[in-house]
Amino acid sequence: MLEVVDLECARGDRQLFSGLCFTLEPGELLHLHGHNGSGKTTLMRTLCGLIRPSAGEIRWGGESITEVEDDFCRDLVYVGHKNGIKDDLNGVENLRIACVLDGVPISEAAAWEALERIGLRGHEDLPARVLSQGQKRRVSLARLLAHKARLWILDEPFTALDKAAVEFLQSVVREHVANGGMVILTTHQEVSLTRGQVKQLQLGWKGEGDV
Amino acid sequence: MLEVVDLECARGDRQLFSGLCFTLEPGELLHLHGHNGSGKTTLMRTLCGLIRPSAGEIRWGGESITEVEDDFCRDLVYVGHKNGIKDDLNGVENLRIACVLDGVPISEAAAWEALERIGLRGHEDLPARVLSQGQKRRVSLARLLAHKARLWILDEPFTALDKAAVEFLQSVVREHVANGGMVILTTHQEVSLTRGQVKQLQLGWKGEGDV
Amino acid sequence: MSVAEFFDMGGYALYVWGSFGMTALLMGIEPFLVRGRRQVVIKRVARILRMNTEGKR
Amino acid sequence: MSNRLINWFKFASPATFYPLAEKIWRWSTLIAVVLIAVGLYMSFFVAPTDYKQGEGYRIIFVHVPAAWLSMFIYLVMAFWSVVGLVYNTRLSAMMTSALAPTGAIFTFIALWTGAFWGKPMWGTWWVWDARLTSELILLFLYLGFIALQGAIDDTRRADRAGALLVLVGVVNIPIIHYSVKWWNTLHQGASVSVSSGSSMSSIMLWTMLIMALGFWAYSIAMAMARVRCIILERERDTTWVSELPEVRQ
Amino acid sequence: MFEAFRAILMRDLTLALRRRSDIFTTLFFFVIVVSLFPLGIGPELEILRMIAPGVFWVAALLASMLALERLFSIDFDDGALEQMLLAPQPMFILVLGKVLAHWLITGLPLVVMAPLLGVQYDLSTTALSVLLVTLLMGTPALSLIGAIGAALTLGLRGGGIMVSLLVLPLCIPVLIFGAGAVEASVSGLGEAGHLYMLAAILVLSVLFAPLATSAALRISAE
Amino acid sequence: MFEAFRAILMRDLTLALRRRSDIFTTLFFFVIVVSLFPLGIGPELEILRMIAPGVFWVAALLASMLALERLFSIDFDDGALEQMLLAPQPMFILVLGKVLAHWLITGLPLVVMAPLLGVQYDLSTTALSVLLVTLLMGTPALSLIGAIGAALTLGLRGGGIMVSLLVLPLCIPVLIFGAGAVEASVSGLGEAGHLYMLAAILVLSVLFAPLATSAALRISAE
Ligand code: HEM
Ligand SMILES: Nc1ncnc2c1ncn2[C@@H]1O[C@H](COP(=O)(O)OP(=O)(O)OP(=O)(O)O)[C@@H](O)[C@H]1O
Ligand SMILES: Nc1ncnc2c1ncn2[C@@H]1O[C@H](COP(=O)(O)OP(=O)(O)OP(=O)(O)O)[C@@H](O)[C@H]1O
Ligand SMILES: [Mg+2]
Ligand SMILES: [Mg+2]
Repeated sequence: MLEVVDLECARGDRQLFSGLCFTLEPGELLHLHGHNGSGKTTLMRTLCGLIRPSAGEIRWGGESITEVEDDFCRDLVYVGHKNGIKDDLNGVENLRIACVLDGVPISEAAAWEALERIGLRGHEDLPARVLSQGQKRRVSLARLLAHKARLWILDEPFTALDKAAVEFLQSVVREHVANGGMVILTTHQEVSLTRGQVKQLQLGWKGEGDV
Repeated sequence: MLEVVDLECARGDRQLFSGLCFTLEPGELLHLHGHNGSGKTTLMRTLCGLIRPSAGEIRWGGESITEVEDDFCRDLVYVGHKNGIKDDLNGVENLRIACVLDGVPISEAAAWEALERIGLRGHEDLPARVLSQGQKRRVSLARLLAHKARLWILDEPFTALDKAAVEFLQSVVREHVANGGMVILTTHQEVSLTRGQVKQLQLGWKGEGDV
Repeated sequence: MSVAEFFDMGGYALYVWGSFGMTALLMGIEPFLVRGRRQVVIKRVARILRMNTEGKR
Repeated sequence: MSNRLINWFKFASPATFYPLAEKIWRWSTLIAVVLIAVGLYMSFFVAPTDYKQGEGYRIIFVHVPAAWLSMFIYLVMAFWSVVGLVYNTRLSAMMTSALAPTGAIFTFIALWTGAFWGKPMWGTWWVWDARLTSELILLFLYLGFIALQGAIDDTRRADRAGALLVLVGVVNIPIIHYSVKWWNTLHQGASVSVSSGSSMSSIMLWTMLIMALGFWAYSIAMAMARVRCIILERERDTTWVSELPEVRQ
Repeated sequence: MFEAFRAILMRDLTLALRRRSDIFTTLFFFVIVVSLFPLGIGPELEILRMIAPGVFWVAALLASMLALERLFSIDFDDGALEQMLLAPQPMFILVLGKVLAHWLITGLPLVVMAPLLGVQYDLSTTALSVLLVTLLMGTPALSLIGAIGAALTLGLRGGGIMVSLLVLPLCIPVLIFGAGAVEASVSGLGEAGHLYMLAAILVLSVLFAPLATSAALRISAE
Repeated sequence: MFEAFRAILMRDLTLALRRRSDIFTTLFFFVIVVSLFPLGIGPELEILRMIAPGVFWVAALLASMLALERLFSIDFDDGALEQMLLAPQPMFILVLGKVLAHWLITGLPLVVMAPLLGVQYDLSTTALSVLLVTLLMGTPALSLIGAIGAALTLGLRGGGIMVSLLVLPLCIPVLIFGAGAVEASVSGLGEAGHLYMLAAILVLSVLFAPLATSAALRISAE
């Protein structure tokens, strides 16, 4: 469904990767590997259409994502390094606005429920400013529960989460894949995601022994 | 050396922990555990003196840290959730300024070397703005190499780091402990820190099954 | 027409020469600025080149 | 058709354009020197004294060409910006940034000479009149473009942001040109127009045209010289640059 | 689509109400600049009446310029901007929502205050109403045009000054027609021409500025 | 200790030079506000000379108020502030370094420009030099006092307006003596008394403001 053809990306005056090709079918998970600075975030943002590749093409359902932009965005959830939540709004407000922007408004009750499921019971109506690091991350991840886009692009989703939350998020990801969703994720932690088809992709071999 | 007596902390209208007592001798490492929002960050910031505890006392070499503040700060390195580096300065500048503030100025050559050791070769003079998440984290952790304070307080130091860097940092921590340093750290990742004396401290038992 | 008359420009000397002068000044300086920039660039490229060849050795 | 396209893309590559630019630069420098010399001679010794304005009108021979070019260069920049945004060619952005300083200089000259002409003619250096204001805005647009490009480190972002700014500002050009028609202003109306011939004496007109052509050739020369610097700067890591004679010695 | 527009609008208004600073700083600034003149000059009504249009418009321009820098930068820093870019709605709708919120927060209070402050300048009721109308049409145009500059300079070194440098030239026409209309009405000439021009600028900027802004945001968010 | 002071000072200056916006926005603002008046009022030198002291001082006050909000907030957001609090140096030294850098960036350019702008107002050389001296003593005091407000309102909702509300009353004495000195010298009365008062304010604020500021920062960083 997602096809990447001959992708090349450069930042500053450095080429991060080139000639990258892969496809991702429904029910598949792509696990990106690579050392710090190897270009994982750059690749993910490129796949979302936030960065224009210096060469190559990304296709969604056979068509270039620049042409079917709106459809592609409707099918996509991207969670990046930044949480994208507003410090002055509380969890429920943050979640509901995120869902409206994603094109699938949810009711207040549904928002409360999603936040409760992701482990924020009792913190739903605190302004995000006072939440702990992991709690903020949970607010931004709650979108994954609230509505189901087909393609999830998750950039180190497990940072700041405690073990129970990592476990829970993994089960959510597994379930999504089992239901025919697609997931691209990267993480430096050991995780067990072996349900459905897992593909691995390694970026930046040469520099791997960097430290 | 570090003694904590009957410490109690409250945030908002909620009490996070109370009656907390422990001591930490040279050559010991304290590993804090706890689910998201259990108060690990709060405890660490309290130990640094950034937050005033609502009750209890923290002693450094037998005296309350509020009395020997300057000495205590000289012996302390705190790395928090925020990297504390300036986006417009490059790695070398960031590191050197951090060291001057810590009271142990280092030469430019030493800064380059520390950054190289922590795996930033070729990125030392890029503005932090363009670095990847893990590279930023490395810049802020380079202080640990550049000078040796006796007490390190590290709040999730491994986030955003790749495996090689986690490995390297663990060896740095082990070595510090072996040389009679003290470390307090928290992380949600599995790490092997068994050299010297490792103490464990669990915060927020009751809520552990939160998710 | 005498030289003095020519330079007087019928009483408009300040205006006419002010205009032509500024024009000549700017259009005269610009080529030199560009040349300076070119020299800087060439020096820089040459330095990078030297660095690269030395690095390979 | 496709053949011609390929041809174009060949010239759109910096490596092939670099030597071509040198040739263009040589020729246009030569043409500029000759035309400006002839134009200057004509403007002081051939063109007759104006019956109304006396000798002061001779400012026209720098004012009008500079004003024309200030607008024309902006239009060319806008053209390259569109090409750059649509076809994503590298050369077009380089052309845009190579043209900007020259455009800014001509805009400044138009303002300066206009002010020096306005003082004797209208009795004031400056009025907030539509044409003068819009020309001043043009100068700010050029400066803004240059500053914006200077502030962005990433060249690709600089190119695209600059192109967008140029396109946003392009509304200003028709405003400059038609301002004398749309508002009643102090400034002269169009005295050279294609349809109705010219209201000026033909010798004056010819002088102005020769000067304008000279300025035009000068702009091309400057743009080519500058684009060569920019190409070198941006392509410094490529092999073809490292094989150039000028960087090897 | 309208849902998303409304959501962004409400979000920004809520945030502004929670923070409040943004509303007050611009308003406060406008009030101070405008009130300073009569205090400084003393009560010669003739002069005051003459300079009033210029003072009001320059103050309005400066005030809206000041508020611009933060229009997108907070969203940029906390990652909300990239989420907006990835929303399956046309970006210019969201931009329009943000700009509208921005105008409601910084522009509208200023428009409302203007007639009150105008009394200090001994402006006639007609002149006051013309002032009100010009501000009502002009300040949204300023916000819309300013948004382009704010988007282009997002995250740049030298952000603040760059915004002014890029945006001021584009805003000068608004200033000229705005002040011109009030002047024309004070001096008894017809103000209709100026008002039409202002309206035209407003319409054009509603149509094109959000498009340019969203293109600029896309470039800056890379 | 001096090392740390110098390091903070140099760091903030470097950052300002890299970003540049901060220098120019305040300066730009000051120049525009000051130049607007002659343009608006016309060239009656009598009036201009009379209002000059007030205009300059109010513009300086507004300009330094505008820049205050960002004095600590960036450090707060990126975590540099907590590192400063944990440095084994007395915090007020670091605060002094930051405020000095802030003044060099926003205050000094303004002081330097003032005499140039003063010429527009037809001020005599004596008056100009008195203006220079008062600004040279007054603007650091404004920065120092303003820092307290900026520290107190760090991370609060409604930061901007709070700063103004807290700081303005404290700054008014500076304004009064500063403008008073220039006025006294324009009208030929002695300006010495006013200058002494300004100097006293400056000394007091150098002594106490950094202490108050660092206490406030400690509270806000919790
Ligand atoms: C600062 C003041 C002035 C500025 C910024 C200015 C600007 C311009 C511009 C931009 C044009 C080109 C218009 C076009 O081709 O569409 C132009 C043309 C011209 N200007 Fe000026 N001008 C100024 C003062 C004057 C004065 C004082 C005079 C004469 C009294 C003058 C006479 C002319 C003439 C004769 C043309 C050619 C008109 C045409 O063919 O369209 N200008 N000026
Ligand atoms: N303007 C620039 N100039 C030079 N290098 C740049 C520039 N922008 C980005 N880079 C480099 O490009 C790389 C981008 O890395 P990216 O953020 O994609 O890494 P990542 O794989 O996500 O790393 P991490 O695991 O640390 O998140 C980094 O090495 C960074 O230093
Ligand atoms: N003003 C406040 N009102 C209510 N609760 C607050 C307030 N400030 C902080 N808290 C709560 O106090 C706790 C602070 O957690 P802290 O940041 O110390 O957690 P942590 O153990 O570091 O978590 P993490 O693993 O996610 O980093 C959170 O549960 C937070 O919601
Ligand atoms: Mg990354
Ligand atoms: Mg924490």
